[in-house]
Amino acid sequence: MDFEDTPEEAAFRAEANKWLSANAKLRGAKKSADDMAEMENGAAAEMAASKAWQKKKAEAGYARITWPKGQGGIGGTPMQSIIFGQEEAKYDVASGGPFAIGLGMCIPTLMAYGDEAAKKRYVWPAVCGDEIWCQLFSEPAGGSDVAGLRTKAERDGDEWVINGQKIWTTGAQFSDYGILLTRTDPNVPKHKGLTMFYIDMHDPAVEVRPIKQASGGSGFNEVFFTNLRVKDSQRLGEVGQGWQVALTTLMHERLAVGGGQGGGLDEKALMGLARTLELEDGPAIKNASVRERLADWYVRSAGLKYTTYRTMTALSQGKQPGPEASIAKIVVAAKLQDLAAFAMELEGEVGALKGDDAPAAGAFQMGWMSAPGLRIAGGTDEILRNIIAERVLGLPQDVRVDKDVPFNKMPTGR
Amino acid sequence: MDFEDTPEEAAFRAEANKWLSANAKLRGAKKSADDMAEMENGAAAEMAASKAWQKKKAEAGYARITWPKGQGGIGGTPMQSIIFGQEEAKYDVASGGPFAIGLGMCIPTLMAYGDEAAKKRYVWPAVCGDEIWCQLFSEPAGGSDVAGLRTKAERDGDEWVINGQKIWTTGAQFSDYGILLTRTDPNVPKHKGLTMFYIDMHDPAVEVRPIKQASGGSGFNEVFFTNLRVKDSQRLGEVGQGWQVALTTLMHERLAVGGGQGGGLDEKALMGLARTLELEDGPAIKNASVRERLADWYVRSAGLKYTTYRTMTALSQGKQPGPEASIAKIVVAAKLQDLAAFAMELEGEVGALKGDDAPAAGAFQMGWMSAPGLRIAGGTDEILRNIIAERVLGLPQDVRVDKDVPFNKMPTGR
Amino acid sequence: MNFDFSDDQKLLKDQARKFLTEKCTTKTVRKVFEGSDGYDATLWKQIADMGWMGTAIPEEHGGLGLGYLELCVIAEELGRALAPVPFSSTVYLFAEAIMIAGSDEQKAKYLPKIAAGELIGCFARSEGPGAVTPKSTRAAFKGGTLTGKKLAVSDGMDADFAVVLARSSDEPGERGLQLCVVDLKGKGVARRAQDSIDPSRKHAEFTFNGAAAEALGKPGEGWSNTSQVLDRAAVMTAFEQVGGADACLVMAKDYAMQRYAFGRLIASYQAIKHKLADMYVNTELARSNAYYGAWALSTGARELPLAAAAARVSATQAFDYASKENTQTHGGIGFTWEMDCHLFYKRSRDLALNLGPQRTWKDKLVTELELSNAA
Amino acid sequence: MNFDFSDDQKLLKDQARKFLTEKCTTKTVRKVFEGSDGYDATLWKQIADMGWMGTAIPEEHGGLGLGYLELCVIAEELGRALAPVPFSSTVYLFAEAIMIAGSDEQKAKYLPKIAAGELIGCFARSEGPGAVTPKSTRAAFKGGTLTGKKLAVSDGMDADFAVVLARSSDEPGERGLQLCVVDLKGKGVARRAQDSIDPSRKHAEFTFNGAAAEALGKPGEGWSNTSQVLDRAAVMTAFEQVGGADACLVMAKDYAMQRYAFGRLIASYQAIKHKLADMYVNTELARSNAYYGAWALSTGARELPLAAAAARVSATQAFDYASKENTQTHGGIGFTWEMDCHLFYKRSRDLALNLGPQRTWKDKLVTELELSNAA
Repeated sequence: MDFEDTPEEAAFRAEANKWLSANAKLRGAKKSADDMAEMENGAAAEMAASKAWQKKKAEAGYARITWPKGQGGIGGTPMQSIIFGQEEAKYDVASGGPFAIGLGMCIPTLMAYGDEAAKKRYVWPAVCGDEIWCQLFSEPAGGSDVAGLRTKAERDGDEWVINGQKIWTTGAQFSDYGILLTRTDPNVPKHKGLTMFYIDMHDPAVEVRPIKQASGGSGFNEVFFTNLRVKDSQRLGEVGQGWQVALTTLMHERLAVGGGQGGGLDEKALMGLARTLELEDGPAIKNASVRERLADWYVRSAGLKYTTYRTMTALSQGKQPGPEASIAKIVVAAKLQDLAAFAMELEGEVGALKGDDAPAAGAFQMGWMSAPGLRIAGGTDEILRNIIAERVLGLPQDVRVDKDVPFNKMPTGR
Repeated sequence: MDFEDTPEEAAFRAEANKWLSANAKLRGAKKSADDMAEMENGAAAEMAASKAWQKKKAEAGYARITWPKGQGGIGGTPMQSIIFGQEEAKYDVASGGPFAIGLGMCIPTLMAYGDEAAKKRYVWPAVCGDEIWCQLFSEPAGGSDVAGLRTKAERDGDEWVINGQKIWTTGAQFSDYGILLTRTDPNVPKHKGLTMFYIDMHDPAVEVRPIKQASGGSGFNEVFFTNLRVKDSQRLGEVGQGWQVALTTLMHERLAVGGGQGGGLDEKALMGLARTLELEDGPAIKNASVRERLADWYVRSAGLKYTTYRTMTALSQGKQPGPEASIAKIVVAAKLQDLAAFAMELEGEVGALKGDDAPAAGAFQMGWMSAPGLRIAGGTDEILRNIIAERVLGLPQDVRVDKDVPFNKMPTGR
Repeated sequence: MNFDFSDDQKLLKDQARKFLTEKCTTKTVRKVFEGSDGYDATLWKQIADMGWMGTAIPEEHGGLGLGYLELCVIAEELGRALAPVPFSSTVYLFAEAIMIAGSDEQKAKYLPKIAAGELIGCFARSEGPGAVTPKSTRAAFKGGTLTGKKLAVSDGMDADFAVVLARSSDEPGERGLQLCVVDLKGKGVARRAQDSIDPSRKHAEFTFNGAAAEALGKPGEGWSNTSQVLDRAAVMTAFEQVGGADACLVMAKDYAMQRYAFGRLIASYQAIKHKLADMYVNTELARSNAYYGAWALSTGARELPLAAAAARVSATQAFDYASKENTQTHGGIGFTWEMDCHLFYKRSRDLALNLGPQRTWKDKLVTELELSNAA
Repeated sequence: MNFDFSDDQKLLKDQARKFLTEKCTTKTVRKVFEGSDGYDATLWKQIADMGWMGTAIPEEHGGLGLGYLELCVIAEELGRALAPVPFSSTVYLFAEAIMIAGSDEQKAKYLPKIAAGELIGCFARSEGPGAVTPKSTRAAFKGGTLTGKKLAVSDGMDADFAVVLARSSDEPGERGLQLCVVDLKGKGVARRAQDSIDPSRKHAEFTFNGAAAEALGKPGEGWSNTSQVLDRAAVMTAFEQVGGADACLVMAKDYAMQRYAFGRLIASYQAIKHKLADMYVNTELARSNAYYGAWALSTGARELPLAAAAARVSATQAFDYASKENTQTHGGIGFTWEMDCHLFYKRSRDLALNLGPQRTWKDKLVTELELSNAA
């Protein structure tokens, strides 16, 4: 048991570092004034920087390390991806966030189900950052129940006409393409009447509206389709096989979401706060109730951290990590909500303020306001517990009343 | 809003007190040495004392106040029952515990479904304490799912022949009679094939075996029936109507079980302990984490207490209290388990001892060992939450796959 | 045994609910929540016309002279409706401070205006993050003037007068503290709006620089007067919290009863059923504790400090849980700005922090238990 | 990255599990649980024959000289099997105390016997309820004799020798403390069996009245030596706890997969599914923390105190939850004496209290965090 690289891993790490140091600067402790000014050029400049960095990585085979050479990768191992990520994080480079969904979910689906022409046309532009993809599955009528979707695709000669609405679409506002799950047959049970397409997000029949969240931010969108026409050649998989195709996509989603969230607002931040506050009986950091919670939250953070190490070890040994990764979000989201609320209570009446008026520039208030979203996005607490129960522990599914009923005969309350 | 009796209630309370003081002694602060010796005469003497006191009350109409005159009551109100109970608790009298199930559940069922001869024969001996009844519903195959029972009753001329097993039967070891729910038709859905009887517990075809609980005690029994023959006249309700009859019984059970449990091991006891212990940072009672829990548990105890006051007010106003009473056991059982465990942690390594070797004569250890039983008996936490959700909030039942399936076609895993 | 509100009180409650259902929809709340106004002036005027601010103010001072039980039933409905008005600052805090510590003159000066809805008041304690303690109280009230800072004062931008906890002498600890009243429109008072998590309850920072102030109560009694005010406000706020929790339970239930997932109402899943059952349990316990607080408040019982702390802690926990899990029950849609879930979530936290956090009240509760056990 | 046990270590674990599944059924556990014997001597002998007690004892002292990782995998299996043997008292506590603080002579005297299974040891700290602190330690070790009382000593009735924390000088606080070793069969030692919640781990009260004792480690180092022993024992006990928690999860799952209620497997109800999912989450987190503890222990890393505290707290919480909810999943039958649920429930609490309660470890954990943040 150790935390060392294998000789092969160490060699790869050295190589990655060599390339990184030739192409980027180490992340400094503080941003320089120039950098700050640069950042304030706003979203457009940030996006341009992201695209430029992505292209560099793609050309060097570091954009998607596990993919083949010439497609942004080197045919490497998942462990190599992790190592590159660890090293990249030390450098002052633009975020790869805009490409995460496209490369993590959409393009793998296209690679599995698209024809050669489509692969040739779309894979490289996506991996090199020229084109951004989004995933259009969730609908207002079915959040957890993705297969309950209603967006209709009707055949019209060599084309399909699509009408309906998607919701919770991350990145739709800057996406060029999307993969879209539709209902093509409402007369069969719900999982059987679905078909997958890829579409052009710039088509005028596609309208993107940002959703304002309870936390004030707008990371997600609604997307409306009004008589959107797509060619049959944009179909991914057979007609009626959309659910099988979507499962490929979603399998990749679970790997992509996972842990690491919570905005870094953890027990360390709370400890920092507790060091500065005086309670009725003295410094907050000396209060037994504060200390007890610090320990409770620390063991959960540490437990997750070392669970990740175990997963990485499995990867390093060439094993496939299981759906254990589902535990991270349940733990992180609940902890964030409780920890942030507790911090606000330590702050006292002043904890009801936010932003710069609040202590720690409102970090705990922001965490507390975003926590309910984290408990829902990417699978609610309840759905994730179901997933652990069913896929990890092998317990039976909930009683399904919708499996054999034609979609248009299913109760919906509408 | 006040805590005073109405004039009628005050008059009844005075009357009850007059009778009690004429027939019993006020409970002293401490038992005298004589009383202690008396108690050590054991269970038989205790039972005799209970029966004697029950007879006195029955003759005076205080045994079942809401029942008619001559049947142990005065046709009184539920509030009068409560008032009598409050006053009786101040006197040093024997426990009415052995009669609770018979009078609370079995006899009301007999009164609703028995013929005149049966009522004439059984009601008075039960109410005056001469005969004790138990309730034979639960079976190994169906704890929460009472209607899943398998004890078979087969018709044989004017008699029924009964074979099978019951479990969790409180008081079976000293009961004279019992009401027994059986399956008379396995070919119809489970709720439709049941029939209720009353039986003689002294019949040699009835065998009672005590169940040793994880806490060491033996409050419950298994009861086995081997070719027990009962007359058709001992049937309560129609053949196949046993579930409806049982619902009458169970409705009374919910009222009988309810709150008040936990053996008095509450935050006051914990506070007493905390006053005596030194922790790393000084007296336990000054520790912020201890104080926080004391407050958490106090507000739950107090909340239950005042919920009971609200229920009593409803009774006093002649209203029917709702199934809100179900909340008490959920709250009390979980609190007992947590509080006892916490107390043991305060005690430190010595908390792993029990009985006289442990602090407070092992009260917290005993509470901790009995808590898992309290979370299960009379409806598990999970069943009680279902009851609140369904009967109080009006949410739908869980999906029932057993409603229309013949009992002998139902999956059982056996 | 009559542990319930009277028929008259229930009638008042029904009327309040009916009025607020009509006049204070969440649209009304959002106008303040999303806007720059500190409160809804129309609603405030209507409430004043019905005399609600004067519910517990004696008739001799222009109030209705009803009592605290009546005020509690109104509070529950204001909480349920998330009413965006400076009711609690003015009525539970400012008016009570005057009634507890004010001279006859002061009562005659302020109470009739409050009862008439012509005066908005507030109460200023905190000077920074952490606990409010005698030690943390540095604002100086000397020679009729006040100098110092107060933060996070609810309704502070709209208030006409503030009761301020300040240090009036060099005596150590609470012996040096006194309350005073400041005309916020006077000289030497600067106010700045502060961003708050629940903008339907706006907060302000006060900077006093030799502002004119009059003593309220005796020197050395500022801390105990504050405690008394907070006890009373805690009971009434507990009713607001119970009203809010109840509203969340209703919202969650209604949504679960119309939303389908996997072909079933989500209300038929145990994860949802048990969540709602827990909301119900917490809210019922909180309601019962609040009732006891109301009884103690209305009868001036010596159990008030314990009853108030229990009501406060229990109601804070109930509203916290109900508002969190209401959002969760709604799923994604519950986290959008358009749905009302977040209005309750944010109000629940504002009420939890205003009057001081749970920790402080729990400690106080146990102190009261120690005293009552010792007695 | 190789955050896993080696193939050899996994093989050892499989062997241990196979052996214990066969030789240490719950029938074996119940023989001790329900009887008067303090441990199962046959099992102890078999374990000794395999050399388990000497796993981490150097070869020069008769051990296998393997290491702590090997001891951890054995600990997990002992915990899973609820093995009724004085392994932890002898190996995690007594032997480690000798290895940490013993002279070469002492090592040569005790370790070979431990490795051979010929010596049962124990560790005595508590003198009464509440925290074990330098102040609570009154037993006096002076002039080669020991006088005082110790309570709730695990395996105390069966041990041959005890390491005892005692006061050896008038220096205040921990500076006056020292460890010593006592031959429990010697004069001046009285032992009394104490009833315990988990009778498969019997406890004893020791009364020392001028008993002969030899110093273990230096004067003034008793407290820090004890801390070191407890850190090591905490990691290995965490593996026992993880093993126990895992066993509970398996039991609960197996039962839920064969028990029907209302015509459905109870495993198909969300109340059960989510309970088991939570058990799984807690147990996985505990396992990961225990792994880190094992790494720190096996490499002698300076993170050991933090890692040990985290492993201890996490594993205690996981076993506590799993053993409680395993019983709950079983329903009524789970609360009978015949079902094994209560054996785990009681063991979980015994392990939680032995080595000191969560509170103490949490406080220590935060102290370590403070130190590491300051560094």
